[in-house]
Amino acid sequence: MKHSETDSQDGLEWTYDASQEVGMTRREKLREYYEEYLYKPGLVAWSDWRTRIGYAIVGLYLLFAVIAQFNLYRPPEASQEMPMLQAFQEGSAILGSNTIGQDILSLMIHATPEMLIMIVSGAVFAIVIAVLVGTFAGFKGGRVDSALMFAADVGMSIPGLPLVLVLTSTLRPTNPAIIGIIITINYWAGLSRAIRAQTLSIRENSYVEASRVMGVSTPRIMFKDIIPNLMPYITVNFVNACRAVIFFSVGLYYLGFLPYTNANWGVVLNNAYTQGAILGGSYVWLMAPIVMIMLLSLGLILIAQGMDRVFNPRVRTRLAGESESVEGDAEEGEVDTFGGAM
Amino acid sequence: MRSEEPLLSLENVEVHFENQGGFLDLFDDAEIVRAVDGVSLDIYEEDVVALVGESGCGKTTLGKTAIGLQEPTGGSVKFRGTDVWEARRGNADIPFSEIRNSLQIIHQDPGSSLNPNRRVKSILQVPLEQTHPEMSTNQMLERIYSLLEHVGMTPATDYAERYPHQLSGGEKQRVALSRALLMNPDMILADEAISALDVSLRVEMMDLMLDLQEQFSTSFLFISHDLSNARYFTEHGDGRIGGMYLGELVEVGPPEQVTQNPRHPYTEVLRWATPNLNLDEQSKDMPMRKIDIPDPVDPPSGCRFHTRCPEAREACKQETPQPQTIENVDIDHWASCFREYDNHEYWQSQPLQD
Amino acid sequence: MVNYYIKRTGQMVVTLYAVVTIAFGLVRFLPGGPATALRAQLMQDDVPSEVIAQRIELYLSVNPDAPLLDQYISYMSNIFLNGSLGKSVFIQRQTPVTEILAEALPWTLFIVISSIILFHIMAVVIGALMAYWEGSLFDTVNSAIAIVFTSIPFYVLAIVLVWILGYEMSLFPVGNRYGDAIDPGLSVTYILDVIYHGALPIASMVITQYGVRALSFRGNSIQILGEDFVRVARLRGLSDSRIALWYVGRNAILPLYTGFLLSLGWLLGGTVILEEIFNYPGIGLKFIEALEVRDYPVIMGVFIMITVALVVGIYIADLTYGKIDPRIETGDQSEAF
Amino acid sequence: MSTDYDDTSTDDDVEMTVTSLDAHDPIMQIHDARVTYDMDRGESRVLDDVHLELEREEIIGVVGESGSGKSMLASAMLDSVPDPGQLAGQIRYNPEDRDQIDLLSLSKEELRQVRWEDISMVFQGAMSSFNPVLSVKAHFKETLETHDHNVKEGMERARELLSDLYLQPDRVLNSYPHELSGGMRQRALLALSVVLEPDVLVMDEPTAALDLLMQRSILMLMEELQESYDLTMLFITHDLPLVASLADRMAIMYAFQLVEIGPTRALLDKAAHPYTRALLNSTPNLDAPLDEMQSIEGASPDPVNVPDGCSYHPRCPFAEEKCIESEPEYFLPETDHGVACFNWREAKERMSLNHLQARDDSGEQVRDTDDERGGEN
Repeated sequence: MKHSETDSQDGLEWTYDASQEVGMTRREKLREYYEEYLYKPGLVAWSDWRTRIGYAIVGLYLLFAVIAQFNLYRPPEASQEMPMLQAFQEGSAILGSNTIGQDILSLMIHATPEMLIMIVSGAVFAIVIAVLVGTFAGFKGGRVDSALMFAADVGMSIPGLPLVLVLTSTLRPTNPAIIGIIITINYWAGLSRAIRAQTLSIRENSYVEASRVMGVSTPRIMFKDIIPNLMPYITVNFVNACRAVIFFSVGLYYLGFLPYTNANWGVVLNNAYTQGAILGGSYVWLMAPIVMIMLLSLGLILIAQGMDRVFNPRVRTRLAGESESVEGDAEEGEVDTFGGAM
Repeated sequence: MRSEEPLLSLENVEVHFENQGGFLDLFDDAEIVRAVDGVSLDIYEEDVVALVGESGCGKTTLGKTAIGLQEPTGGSVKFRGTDVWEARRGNADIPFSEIRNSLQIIHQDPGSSLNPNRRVKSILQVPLEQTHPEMSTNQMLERIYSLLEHVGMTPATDYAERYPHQLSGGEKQRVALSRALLMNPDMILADEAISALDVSLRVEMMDLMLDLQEQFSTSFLFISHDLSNARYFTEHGDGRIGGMYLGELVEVGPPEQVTQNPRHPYTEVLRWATPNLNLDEQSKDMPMRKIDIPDPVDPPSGCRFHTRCPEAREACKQETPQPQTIENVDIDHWASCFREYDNHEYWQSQPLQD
Repeated sequence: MVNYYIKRTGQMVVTLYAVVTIAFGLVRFLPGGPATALRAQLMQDDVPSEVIAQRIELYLSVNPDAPLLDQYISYMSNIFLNGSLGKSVFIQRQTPVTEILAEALPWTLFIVISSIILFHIMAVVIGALMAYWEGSLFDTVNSAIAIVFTSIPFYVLAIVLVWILGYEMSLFPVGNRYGDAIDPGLSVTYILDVIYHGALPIASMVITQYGVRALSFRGNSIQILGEDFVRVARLRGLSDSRIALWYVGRNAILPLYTGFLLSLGWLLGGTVILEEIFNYPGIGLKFIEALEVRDYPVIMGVFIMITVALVVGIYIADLTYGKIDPRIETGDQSEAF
Repeated sequence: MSTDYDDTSTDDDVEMTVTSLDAHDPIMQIHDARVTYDMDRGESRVLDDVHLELEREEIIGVVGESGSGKSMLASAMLDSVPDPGQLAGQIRYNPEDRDQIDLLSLSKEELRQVRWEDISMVFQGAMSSFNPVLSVKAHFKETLETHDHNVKEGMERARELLSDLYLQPDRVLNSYPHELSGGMRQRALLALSVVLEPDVLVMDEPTAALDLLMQRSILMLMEELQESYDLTMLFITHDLPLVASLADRMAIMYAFQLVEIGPTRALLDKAAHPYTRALLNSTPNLDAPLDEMQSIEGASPDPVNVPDGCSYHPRCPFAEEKCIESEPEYFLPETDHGVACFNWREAKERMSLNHLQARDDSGEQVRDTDDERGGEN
């Protein structure tokens, strides 16, 4: 026996002889955090071709955002080019220009930052509310649960698009973050129901009861025992919420129910559609915003598909070269990537 | 018979579940499940008590009530003389957190007893953070490594870094036991803690629990459906076995008495159900008239076992037997059966037939 | 079980009530919202100020000068007791909103319900085949196609369809419910023409919506194929078709079922954009028209109508779910702390 | 591979010698059954050359720890090894009124007819063995229909079976699986598995999820069922004492092989393999002295990496060079009792069995002499 023990006032005193193994400096701790929360998840994410492509696509959009933000590419202005230039003809405007002579490529790039802000704020808003409501209702149970789920039922019963249309056309928001939040104003409702159901099944696990018996506080149980086990589900739905924001916002800009902004894919789409891209044969003008929307959406789907693996400790340990699982190779629980997608 | 004050005292505990109304449940009939009815039991310091019964007999509910996880609908649960639920509401001298820390649990299913997303080390830090918030991480790790070695998981530094899926079922249960012990509890509820393990691993786990019981001076409330495991555990821990049927304790006594000389017909049934390697001892005929346990929503009148009891007579339907100390035995052993009364009308009434 | 129906019906009524209350809140409190906007509009039209409140009440069922509680009561009672949604201010002056909607709704329902039925059939058939040939080329290709289609917003596909099939190739009409030359009636030509006009909107919904559900049906099926009861069924010698239908299909379709009725509400909302693109005169187009001129009674009417459809859809889904899944939850009410 | 230690074993006719000789009429013969899986880490052998013959109308219990390959044996007997496992060897079925059937050479349709009608099976999870959206009755009906049985007569038999199993036939038939308790469901499954009146019933941990009282009740009912339907039963479990009361013969499985087989009484009282003896001593018994209970040290091997020679040697107290070098064949302590161990005599001499002491000493629990009764033939 390497250890010895003596009784002290609290009944226990443990020493572990190999104490040099126990000692941990701040530097080592930082290193451990890096390994645990950055290196290994990254390793897992990168190991899957779907996520690799997904990240590459999303990275491209981030690059666009940076370019637009630092004006590394000229912003769109009227008459900067000849009107109605066809694509791939002029070196200065590769994707051609529109009826008022704006560079299409510039329109695409400069629409990106606002779009990304909108997407992230909308999705974060939807997910945070849904997770808080869903886990709290599921964990607390009883009347709190019934009340929250009644609210969710009402929220779910309000049709998203018409509500958003009413709100945007009266409030006329211009801040992209606020637009994002309005778009997901009732997105949380359906999602919180699904998260509650997941929480209920996680709550059945006896480690949650063990934490309660140890007197661990409710928020701590929620953040340590419940939410980490929901993470695959949450990330998948985060990505789905992102996609919902893209769909809705472009649609709203297309319909013209959001205050006109110079550079937005939806606005470009509308202009192209109504101002004769179809008749004038300038397909790139019409296709450019469509490709921008689809590619981002596709990238997000691909990330979502690989995301559940990042949070699966089995995959993590296997790729990090730690010892194999003991109880055979139980199937890795696949999350339904498309649950709750539109 | 012990003289000291009990550690935990259950008095006439009653747990009735109700399909309680939710926010909009105005129309539901309340259906009451009588999980535990009128159970009294004292558990002492460094005591070992085993509750034995079939599924649905309320033994888990009783266990959870004993450690303050389930509020009794009647009767009281007292920890060192303080009512647990009064303390919880803040009406007692002892702060509830002290009681909370003193009563811990080990669950049945190794698969769900540990959070799959945390390493062993971080799982075992939780109890230390609860009881010793002032302790440094290194001190905690020291204790964790030392305890892991003690439960036979060497090298401890290796095991501490593992995730639950990298442990076998037996190892998971050891971590669960360590987690409970790090709270330095006075009593641990072992709720079928060994039932999910392979038969050949059960003795090992019980030995470990008993070994650590001495070192940590804790009591065990051991719940099992297996009389031979209960006997092994309580005999070694110098404790008692309680037979439980449909929410009621029907017989309590020392292990040798209960297993070798069962007084209640239900304990006899449990004995019959326990496999015996001595084939000549194994009786073939079922000492029971029905196989399925009645619905606890509507338990039988009188003695609740009368619907299945081979010894049941008319009187058993009418009246509920009270605990009766077994005569001619100088140890604490009682059973709730009319056959323990010498002059009861039971002896005159008609045997029940199906 | 009867109790469950009563309870669920009660829940539906309460939900409806709550949703209409929210609609009232939107009408009354939204800054620059219906009541304010209408007042400004009427003042601009030089309507005498004493008449304005009356007019507003006529259109919106709310008298802005009355105490809030009275406004609320009159609004709610108009909807629930009189079945009235107010009157149109601009797009069809003075016409009751219910009348406008009643005329437009069947066309929208035609598009929506045909789409729902079609894309669910496609999802189940393709999903089942993908699961059956799991890992095959068919599976891979169809998964990829489904993912790509899913990442297209339905209205984007609609635009592309209108552009290519409508304008470029002139294969399909790009507006209206049926051709000008055709008399409405129960004739074959009329029905065919209606389908012809609805084909593109329906196609853009079906193509963008089936993929998600096909992939999820595939996932469910594969999971169920691994269940013990399927293995036991094989050992019992049941035929492949019986196992596919009653064991795999029947269980895999359960998660899709609730989505089936829920998508009704979602698609009804989606028609707002769809009908605008195809210039298809349903309630969505009315909604856009009304929104453009701020005809609030019509806006709120469509809003409430779609909401009701959604609430009823969820209600039917809940009630009938027990019929197809015998394990219907009786509700977990255990209280944690 | 016989050695000088052994005088009774034979190399050539192993399968014949380990069955009861007086009435040798096997209904099923399993020879050299082997199941392999190709895995990234190498070939995984989850059933390793198993010989087993089932006598007509006997109950045989197969005992093994989790992961010892015992479920694979059950699957192999119906030629239903889960994909992508490869089953090799011979599985033969000898019906009373027909010619011998070689299961592994049957067409899909022939196999479909043999399964459930001749050789039936009960799985561990009764909940997951029923389709949750079908009533219990529908399960019975479809089984009868698909095997072209008269449904009316079949349902009559089902009712009878259910009431024999202490169930209310109408209530159970009209229920959905989730409406029944675990014990009821398991009994309904038992009835479903014999409704076509098969000859052989293979049961894989049929009672594992139930409490002991229900397990014993079901075992008792199985015994009655066996008698009234002339069934041959193979009962697989990790719980040795449980099956001991039911089985005529028992086989012990370790690391994907059968290491000992014999009549139940011989196996309990004269266990010859060190593993069997350790297993017996690790099980709490109601009457055994408590101090002698001992767990088995170490863990059972991984299927990809089974030790050379005798697979038990890393855990065996009697292991010697030859146990590592060569794999022991069956030795025969008695004509119907076979053991795959070089040192079975030594094991019997040096490892005493707890449960026997209780019987002999009746109360006095201290006894350290060896158990002579086990050593004699």
